[in-house]
Amino acid sequence: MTQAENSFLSIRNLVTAFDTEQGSLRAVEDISFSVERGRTLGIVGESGCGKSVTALSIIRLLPRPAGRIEGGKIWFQGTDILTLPPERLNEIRGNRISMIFQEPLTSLNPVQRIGAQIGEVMGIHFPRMTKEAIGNASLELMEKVGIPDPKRCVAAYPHQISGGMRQRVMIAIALACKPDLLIADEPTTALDVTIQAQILELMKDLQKKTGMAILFITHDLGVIAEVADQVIVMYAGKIVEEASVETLFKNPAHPYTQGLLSSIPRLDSPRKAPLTIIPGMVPSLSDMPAGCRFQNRCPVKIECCKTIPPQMTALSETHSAVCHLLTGRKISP
Amino acid sequence: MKNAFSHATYLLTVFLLLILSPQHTPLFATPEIPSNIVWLTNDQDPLFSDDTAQKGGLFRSAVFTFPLTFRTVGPDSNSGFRDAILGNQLGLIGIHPNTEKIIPELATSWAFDPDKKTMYFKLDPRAVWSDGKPVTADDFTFTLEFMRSPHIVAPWYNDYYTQEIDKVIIYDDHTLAVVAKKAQPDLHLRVGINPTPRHFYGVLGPDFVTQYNWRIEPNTGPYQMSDFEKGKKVTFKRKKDWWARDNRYFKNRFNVDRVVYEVVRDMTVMWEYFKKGKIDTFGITMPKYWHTKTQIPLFENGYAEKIWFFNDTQQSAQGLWLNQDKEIFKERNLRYAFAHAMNIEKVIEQVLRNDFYRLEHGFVGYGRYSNPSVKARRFDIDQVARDMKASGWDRGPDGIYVKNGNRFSVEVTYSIDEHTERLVVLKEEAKKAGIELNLQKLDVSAAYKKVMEKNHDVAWMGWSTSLRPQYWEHFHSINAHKPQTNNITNTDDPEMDKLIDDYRDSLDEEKRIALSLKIQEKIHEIGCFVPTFMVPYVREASYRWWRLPKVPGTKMSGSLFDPFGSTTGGLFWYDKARHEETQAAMKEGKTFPPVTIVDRTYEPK
Amino acid sequence: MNAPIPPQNPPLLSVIDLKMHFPVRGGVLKKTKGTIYALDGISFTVREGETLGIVGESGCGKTTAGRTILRLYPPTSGSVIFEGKDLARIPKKILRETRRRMQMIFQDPFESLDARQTVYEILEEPFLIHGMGNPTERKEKIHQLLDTVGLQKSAASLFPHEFSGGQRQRIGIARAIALNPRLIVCDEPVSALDVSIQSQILNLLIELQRERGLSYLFISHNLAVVKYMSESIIVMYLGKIVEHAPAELIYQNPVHPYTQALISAIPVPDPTRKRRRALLSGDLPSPRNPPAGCRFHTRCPLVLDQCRREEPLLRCHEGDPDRRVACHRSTEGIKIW
Amino acid sequence: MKIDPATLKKIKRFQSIKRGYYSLIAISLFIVLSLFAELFINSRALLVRYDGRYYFPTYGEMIPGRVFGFDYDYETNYRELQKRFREAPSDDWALMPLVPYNPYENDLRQDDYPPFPPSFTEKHFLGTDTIGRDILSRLLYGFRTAILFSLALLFATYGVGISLGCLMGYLGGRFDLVFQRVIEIWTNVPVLYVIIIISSILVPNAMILLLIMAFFGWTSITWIMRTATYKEKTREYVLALKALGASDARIIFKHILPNTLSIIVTFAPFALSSGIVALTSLDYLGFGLPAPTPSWGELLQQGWSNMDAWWIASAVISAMILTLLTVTFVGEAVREAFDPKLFTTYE
Repeated sequence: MTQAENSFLSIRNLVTAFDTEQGSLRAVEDISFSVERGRTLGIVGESGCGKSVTALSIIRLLPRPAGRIEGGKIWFQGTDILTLPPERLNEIRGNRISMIFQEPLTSLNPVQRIGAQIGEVMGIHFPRMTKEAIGNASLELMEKVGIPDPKRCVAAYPHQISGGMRQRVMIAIALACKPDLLIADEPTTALDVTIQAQILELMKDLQKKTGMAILFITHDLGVIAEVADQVIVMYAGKIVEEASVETLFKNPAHPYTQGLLSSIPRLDSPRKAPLTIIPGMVPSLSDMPAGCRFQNRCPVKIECCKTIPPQMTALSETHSAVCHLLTGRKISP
Repeated sequence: MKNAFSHATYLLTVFLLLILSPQHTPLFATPEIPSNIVWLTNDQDPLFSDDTAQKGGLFRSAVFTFPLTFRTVGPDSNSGFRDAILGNQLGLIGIHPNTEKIIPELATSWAFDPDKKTMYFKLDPRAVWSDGKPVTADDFTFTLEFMRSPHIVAPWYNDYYTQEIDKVIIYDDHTLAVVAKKAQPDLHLRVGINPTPRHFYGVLGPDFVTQYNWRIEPNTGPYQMSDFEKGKKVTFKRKKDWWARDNRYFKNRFNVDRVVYEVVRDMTVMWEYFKKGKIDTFGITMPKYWHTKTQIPLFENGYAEKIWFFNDTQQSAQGLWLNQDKEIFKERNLRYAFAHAMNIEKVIEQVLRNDFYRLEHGFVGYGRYSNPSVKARRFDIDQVARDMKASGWDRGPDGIYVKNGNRFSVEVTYSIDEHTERLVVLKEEAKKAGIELNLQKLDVSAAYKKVMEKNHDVAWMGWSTSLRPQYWEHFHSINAHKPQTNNITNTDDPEMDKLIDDYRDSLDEEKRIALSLKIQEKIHEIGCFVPTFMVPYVREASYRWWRLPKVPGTKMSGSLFDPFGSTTGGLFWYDKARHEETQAAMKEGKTFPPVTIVDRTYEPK
Repeated sequence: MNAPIPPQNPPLLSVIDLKMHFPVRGGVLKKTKGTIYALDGISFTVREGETLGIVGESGCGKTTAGRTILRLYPPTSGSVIFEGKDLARIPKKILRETRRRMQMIFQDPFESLDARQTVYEILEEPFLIHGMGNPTERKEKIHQLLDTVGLQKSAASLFPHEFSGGQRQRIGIARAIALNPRLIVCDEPVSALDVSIQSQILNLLIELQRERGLSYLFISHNLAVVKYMSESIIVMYLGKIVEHAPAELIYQNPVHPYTQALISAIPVPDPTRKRRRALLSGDLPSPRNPPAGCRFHTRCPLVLDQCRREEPLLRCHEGDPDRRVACHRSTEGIKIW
Repeated sequence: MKIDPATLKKIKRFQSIKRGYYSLIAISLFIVLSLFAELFINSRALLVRYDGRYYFPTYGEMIPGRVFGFDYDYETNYRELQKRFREAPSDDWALMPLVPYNPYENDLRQDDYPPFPPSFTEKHFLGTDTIGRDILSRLLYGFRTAILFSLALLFATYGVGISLGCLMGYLGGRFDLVFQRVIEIWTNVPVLYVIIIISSILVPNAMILLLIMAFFGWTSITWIMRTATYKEKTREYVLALKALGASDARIIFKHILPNTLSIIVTFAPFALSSGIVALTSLDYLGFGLPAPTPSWGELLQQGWSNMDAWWIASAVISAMILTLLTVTFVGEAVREAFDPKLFTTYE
């Protein structure tokens, strides 16, 4: 067995494409990373960079027939998810891997009571549980995710509770089967900051208790800084940098990461002082330049960026980036 | 009854004068029968049934809708089905269908009072109701009470039995007199009323209409309704020991044991039923059926037969009625021109397959009362041109006559879908003659309303008939220029008024006949009515085991397979042997020579 | 403390006790079944050439505030004094004319553009509405505008969906400045944009303000962005102003417990700064049924009995006319983290 | 004015749906053909040369028979004229349309009774109906009636529906409320019955029928437009326009209407076919246009009651199927093009 096969979750050379009116476009191209047990991997990137597609690919939940995985391997605890027959897939989904989404309202069935929705998941994965046991377990779960007065919440419909509560319910559902891996796709983006803070705390807390791994996808660098142990930065369907969270924020290596970090106003940045900007915009998938995908916005572009795609360069044990400027160079930690 | 439907030719039924109906009076102290009267009876007239007729068999027929009630008066009672019920209700006297003389029904003899208002009757002592109770003079008194009661919710009957019949006088249980309100020439047509069973109705109350919806009234005729399945079918059963079965004019009639009416809601489906043998006869008067639809193996193999029977009865006054209150028809020339522009002959020849006859005037078939010398105006473009020219009209750019910007364009109001094809041919032909017809098809009641309010230009319609020509309501000026009268041509002519008044006032038959002929000439001269078609016959299809007398019908027969009806009904019979023979043949594929009977006994010359 | 009083620009817009209550209707006859107290008496002033920021979480009434000020909603009561006229009361005709000088930038740069119009048509629309200029003048104006917001002339013939979010927001800005307004209400102008684009737009807004002396009412839920953009900041909670202060002070020395919690909840892109978190419990109550007394009392860690009964007034804090706080305990100097 | 690319894309997408695209071409062709039906199917000659003069009888006033040497004053029978010219050779000639019968005339014969089966020698290519009128002629003219009627109905109902729906959605409030209730009541009226009742009392000419049907037909599109407008008016661009000081009229007509157009377009073909069906049903039941207006419903009625004259029913049924199918194909394609539903499943 290779190391990849051995690890908890390991994605190797994943390529996912979508059929659109402009033809088949690769939303995710040749990405590889792995997640360790009990750790949080953050994937950060702007809209359309492929972070959600990556998440969906992991549990093979791509919309058919437009989306399909064109290549690569996804090893999860020794099995390649991509080769699993559908019935085996369902054992893994929701059971060992759970997922929560950005908009909890649309992810919940609007005409089913909260209690029933939590119970249903348990019913599916633990068919031997009695109704009563499921009911009790649901209440317990809801308490665990910090829903005050869970007894009332059980009988409520999704639209009757607040956004924060809904996200807690989603988390409760995701945790119902004690998953080994939780994929959280922008779980707090739709929430207010005070609620976001609560949810982030909750997730960290739950991870501590259950020891699950979390794949945390967000565009918000601030959130990443709070939750992640390891971070992947994606740009235009590719990974541009991977590092531990401290390293990334302290020593960003890729010009894109650097740009991102310096362009957001912080609470302590001086008023109306011109912000550093990343000029231009993300190229569209149908119109990807040859060579480095960031070249049109890069302030330090060199000649070879135009034609040669840069390779992943390891800068340290935990830090690597994809940039011609870094080739052959190691940044000391 | 089915015949009434198959004659799509009959138009608006405006009044229901057809049948004998009247009634009677309260009684004071026992009155005396006058001594100066002569009792009459009739056992001399020819028979019209067949003495080889056998009893037995089941006759299956169809109706379009299930009746909404079994009552024969009151709301919803005026369905075609009423005829079946009333067909089994005898009156005091009947009319011989061929000689038109009085014949006995419930009364064995009768007498006229010189006052021409009163008629005396002696009841047949054997006469009983279907529930076994004897028919007595009191049942006729009750008819008057019944028909005058507000509880039956039948204004027309209320009115008729009040305005026409004065009273019924009872002399004893089986002797009575019926008195009309005024003296009349044809008194027997008014006073030969039906009995109504007092023991069945008792005292009428306001709940009459609902209480008697589905109750079966006792009757005196040959059949009684035996059971029914609402919305589906009704069965009539022959009375085994009917009291009148051996009467001279009822003998060898009313032969089948049972008559079943099944509800079939569509003509086309009904025809399929007939072809499958689910019903026994089918009225095929309509050319489409007689000529085309019957060209099928069923007839070619002789399993079913066709019969064309000419009758000689009062013809409905069908045609185009011109409203003389409309500017364009105020001028006689234009009315004449209009008549000459109607190519009725072409319609008869090329659309109606020469099956219809040209109606010469509005009162054909009334025997001596009809004027054979009045002939309808024929299609004649040149004559139209002459008439129009005489009035100063010329053809416009589209070929239609114009004068001072007015086009000769009139609206023809009609209401029966099947007539459209006749009218479109008339329209095209009239266009050649320079007159534009705009066809306006309205729902029956809307058309009736429009015509009754005299808002029409031209009404395409016919009137139902009565035993004697009725002129007053159609042509007397007293009924002109106002709504809700039958003078739909708004004829307003002093000479005509005089003739009509004389006709009505006269009690002398010869004088009346002379006046009648005169009036018919006058109508022709006014030219406000363009007579169209008449259908002096019926045509029927039947399976070959249904037999008819040698002369299959009577002068007055409207249908050959009417199972009831005391005047003309029940002449046919079931031939069991032939039925079995035919069934066997059908099974084996054996055929018989096809049979088409044309009986011209009463054909008009 | 005798901090030097900075020279102040004259006020451009004054909002006085503005209220906006939306009726909640239901049933066949749409009877009023309740009221949403979206804005419940807010007062503030925007000075010429300055930016006033409004922050708060969803449902706090900040968007309603922006729209009511422009009278896109008819206010329930209160005044909006702009150029000396009370917008809440002037007739529609004058209002239409006045609107030339107060414009709006929206959150969703796609939604706020008519997708069927080309950029040229979109930018021409303001001039057409007010019947300004002839075609040639308009064309020139439009090209100038495009240039001002950093778009190519060729962009004029394209349609909104042919642009990226940031460029669309530039079009929205171009439209907003077309009529040379004095005030622009920016309603979450960057929150729908990608992080790498946000800064471009913020820079553009600042540049425009500098060049044209614009005033902004800058509405956002992102305190960092608001703080970056604004001279002074209003923090709103459930239709009320809870704190109003110069931007620096609000960050350095927030007084109201809600402001404090808000600031502490903002995730900072610095993993090394593990702060103490002041976690607020519970959710925002519904504006249909605001709590009695202090509206924040249901979530406030410092709640007293008085807070449940009595609504705190928005008062000057420590005598500073630029600092206003609505809290019974504001003078105690308590920090919740 | 440039077509915005979204619309352009829709049009392109429509063109790429071949079935619908060709159906549109076909139906347009039919319509154009029927508008000039007089040139193909008519009893009047296209061109007559008589005594050195040329006549064009197709359009214009009738030419009485006397002009061509007949002895009558009514319209010339050009078929006879042509026959006469042929039999007695001269320089005169008459050019008849493909089908030399108009939809009204009865081609009746001695001793033979209609309906006549299809005959090429008689030029009754689809036979005649029960009173000897040419079926092809009645079909084409009937199609013209039906399609023009449906189009008129479409414009009428859309006119009312769009303006009212727009106003309801835009103004909201009491106006909306009142009309909502009105529509709810209106939609519960059994329209067909009402039309049958009304048209049995009134003279059902095309205009009245149109008015009645429009009177009851406006509700659905109003409802749709109301919803669309409602949705549209809450969008931010409307707010932006208001902030710019745009008037309500400008917002409705210049912005909201064009943006809801795609919805209207999607429903139009189906409305068209339902108009045709409604008119045909009414004619079939005898409550439609007055005789002798050529109509499919009337032909269908004839076909039903004369099943043995197979050519009547088969002609009109094929024509109906063809038309409705084409219109439906167009409708389907338009819907597909304007509102593509990409079918998505999850594994």
